[in-house]
Amino acid sequence: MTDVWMGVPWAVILIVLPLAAAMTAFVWPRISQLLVLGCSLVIVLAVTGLALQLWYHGVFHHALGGWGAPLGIELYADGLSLVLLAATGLVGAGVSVYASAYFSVEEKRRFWPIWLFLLAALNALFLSADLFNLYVTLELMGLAAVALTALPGSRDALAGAARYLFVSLLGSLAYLLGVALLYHAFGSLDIAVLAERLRPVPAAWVALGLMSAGLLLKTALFPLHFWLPPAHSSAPSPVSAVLSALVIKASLYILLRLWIMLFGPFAGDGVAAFLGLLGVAAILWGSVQALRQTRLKLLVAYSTVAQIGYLFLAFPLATVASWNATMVLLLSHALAKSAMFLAAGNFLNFGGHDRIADLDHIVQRLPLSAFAFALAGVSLMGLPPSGGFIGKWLLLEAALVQGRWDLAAVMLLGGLLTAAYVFKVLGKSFTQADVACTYQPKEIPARMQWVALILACGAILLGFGGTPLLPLLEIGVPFDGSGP
Amino acid sequence: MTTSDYLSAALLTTGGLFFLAGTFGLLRFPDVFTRLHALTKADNVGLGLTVAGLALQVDSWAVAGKLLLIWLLALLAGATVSYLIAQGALRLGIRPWKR
Amino acid sequence: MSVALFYALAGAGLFSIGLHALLVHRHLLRKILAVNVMGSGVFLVLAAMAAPNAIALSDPVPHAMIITGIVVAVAATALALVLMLKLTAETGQAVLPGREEENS
Amino acid sequence: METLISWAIDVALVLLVVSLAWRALASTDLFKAIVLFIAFGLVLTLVWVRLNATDVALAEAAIGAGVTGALLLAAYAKLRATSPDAIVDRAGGISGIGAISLLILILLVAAALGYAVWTLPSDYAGLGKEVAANLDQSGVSNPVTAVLLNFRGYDTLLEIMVLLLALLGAWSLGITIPRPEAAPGLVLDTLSRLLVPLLILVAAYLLWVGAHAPGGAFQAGAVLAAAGVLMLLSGRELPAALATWPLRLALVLGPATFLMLAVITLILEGRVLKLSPEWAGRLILIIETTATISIGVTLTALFMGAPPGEEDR
Repeated sequence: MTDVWMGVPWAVILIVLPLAAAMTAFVWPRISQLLVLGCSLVIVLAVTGLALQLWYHGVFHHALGGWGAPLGIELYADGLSLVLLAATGLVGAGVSVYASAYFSVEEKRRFWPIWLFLLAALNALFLSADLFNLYVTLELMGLAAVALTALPGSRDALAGAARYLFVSLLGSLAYLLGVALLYHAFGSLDIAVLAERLRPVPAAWVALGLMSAGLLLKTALFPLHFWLPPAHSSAPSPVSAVLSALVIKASLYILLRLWIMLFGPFAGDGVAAFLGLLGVAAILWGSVQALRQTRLKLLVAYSTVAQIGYLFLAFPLATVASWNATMVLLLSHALAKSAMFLAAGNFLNFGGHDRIADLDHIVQRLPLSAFAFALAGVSLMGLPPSGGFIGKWLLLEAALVQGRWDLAAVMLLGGLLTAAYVFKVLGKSFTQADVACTYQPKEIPARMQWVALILACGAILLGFGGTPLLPLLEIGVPFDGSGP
Repeated sequence: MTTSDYLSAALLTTGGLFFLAGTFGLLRFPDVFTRLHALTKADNVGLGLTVAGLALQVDSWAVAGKLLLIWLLALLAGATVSYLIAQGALRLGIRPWKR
Repeated sequence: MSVALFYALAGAGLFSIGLHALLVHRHLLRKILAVNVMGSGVFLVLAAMAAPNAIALSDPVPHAMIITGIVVAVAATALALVLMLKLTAETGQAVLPGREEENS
Repeated sequence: METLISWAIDVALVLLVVSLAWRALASTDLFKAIVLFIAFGLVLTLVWVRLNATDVALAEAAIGAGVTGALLLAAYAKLRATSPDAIVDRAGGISGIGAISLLILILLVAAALGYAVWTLPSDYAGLGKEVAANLDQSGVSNPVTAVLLNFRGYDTLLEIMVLLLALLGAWSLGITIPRPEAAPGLVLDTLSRLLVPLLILVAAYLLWVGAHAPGGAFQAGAVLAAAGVLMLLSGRELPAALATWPLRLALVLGPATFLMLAVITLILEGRVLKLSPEWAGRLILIIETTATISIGVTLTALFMGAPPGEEDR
């Protein structure tokens, strides 16, 4: 039994299955919902299978076409890929269930195939270690994300999607130009091969600049975050959840891979300090902006801008512990933020608006969603015993060990600001609206409430299970710079 | 250079001159209809001469046949497109130029 | 200067021209054209250096990458055009609304 | 003398390409901008020929200039029908200090790019040698086809998915603008009767020749799309019976075949898309044939914009 389990090529299933399902859902819309739910379940299983394979056999390689690098493309998975695949599997499954109740039949017919393409693109991206292949997966993901953002067809959604599309294309092209320079300078597209050959010549520096700038733009790190709030707040709520939880993490993943395996060693402390500084700015700016918003979904979107900042604090710290902290934070943010957007989506659907001031006793009307929002908030603030707490604690520890009091202070301040905007929402959810509300409350299916709650609980549970997960993260020691 | 080379060169040069004349016509003629006339007349002949010049240089009938096909297709496309442009111009109310 | 380098520099130039147009213009169709010119610039850098001199074997991998890139570009262009048309149908204008209008 | 002529051609081409791009992007009249952009694509095709990239030249002519140009012109016509104001850019752009600082930034980027290209090290010669060494195992003798469908076939699989996804995205938005009416006329009708069979023949030829000479599925698919667009322009429509699932099946035929091959090779050979040398040629032909059909139908559908039967929704 174990042999069968270990012998199945789970990584390939993660890519092939959603692609096949996407096409089937397109040709045969009638069975698409069943297909999506089944597919999400198998993805979670496959990630578990892959985790076991990694645990027992170490890093995963699959030479596509049997050629191997540098001529062919290789699938590659280590602890870093695993965290992101796990996030995709969990959030993806949650959003699939949520979406099955959120959209109308007609909307679902359009939503499911693109949604499956997005899942396939994310999985393919996290399993790739080839620079050009990463570009193709990045485009597949970007176009799917844009199409989903535009789905409601409202003015705001279309404008947000259009801006998002151009940002995404600009980022990809800058990245691709960097790839072109690296290929011609060092003769390979495989990250591991490049890592051996890279020398600090001008082309490498310019490639570093182009690729980082493109990926930072797609990750929406301050000050390149301008496109995120309109796109993430105007998309349908399940899509907002995926954009904030997973899609921006994809470009961050490429950046981490490149930084740790390729550029880190020669780029040096100056660039790392600069990235850390941007992270600090993102935390402060994003939190203050979130606090100022009057619309719930915009508040949650700005909160994403702030939380991205935390993921960049590890660059100047640059220890294995701080990278591990980043990974825990990344996973807990994925769960908490998707839960928060889904809960916000429930409020929005219930009352027909997302004005924070008029939430009007929502806590009594949608107790499960309000509870989910609060739990997700706990994790974002970094209160124990959540996953956010473990991540921030590890990061704080790393900062204190290195005497970076400034970074530690920013982390604590960011936590306080997070608490302020989360309580701003929770506070209003207990009170009466200023104006008497005339809305017709809509029934919110139980599924939609429970999914938000389960994802939020996941973020909390990570606080209990997070520490035992750390060794899993170190499979293939992604963070010592030795490469695949 | 052999005789066929000289012949090729002559054909290509003449073809080039037709293209040049067509371009001048396109730039200098007064309205859309006369410009179309200059363009298609010169391009059809110019391309024909160029194709003939090139056909002398190839050593297989298949390639010469493909070159011929290119010319025929360009003729067909040129004729259709100028008809459509002229028709469009007429529909927009553009009258042919009179001295 | 070699021919390859000359064309590669032209590619860098096209990328920069496209980047400028993308950031400066507000009309969506002009932005779409700008992105396409940028892409062509990247492809030119890729192709020019694939045959650094006349005697060397031309490297087919960049050529394959460019063909892939051209197909991705046409896909993105098609989606962008539909998005532009839809936005125009909603707002009467083919430009991105300003920040202040959007949050209202 | 010969190098001088050769240089003169290269310099003229580059100046033409750059000035066309510049003028296309500077024009506020969008029709002019589109036409200049198509001309840019055509001259770029010549550049690819100069750089010995004939496969790319074919792809650029067919897709980069051809299909993209058709898409742009179709979008222009719909834009004019929707909002006559929108076809000339009166919105302007960034001006004042913003424009100047942007210009400085972009000049810096350009300078950095130029410097990087100028000082590009040449110790590694790319993958040309590896491709040549394994070419006889790949099942085809055109190295670009070998890279696209064998050595890096996975990229191509995903790329075909990108194209399908773009169509799904376009359809999910559902344009509500009716197609501009144009009387097809006898001439266009005759042309399409003559050309469509010929275009199908050319597509088949490009597909077949791609195994050992420049050509292949993408170029062939674009030519097929040209036939489709011509039929649409001359007023022919897809019969309603074919517009539902048969059309969707044609759209996924290529991607699905490719994906199925990935699964079958995984089961039989133990590696995704591992094509054993004695079968590789035939398998590549099967993938390319189905891909050509799907690419042709997809590009035609993108030209139409909305799913058939839903244009006037």
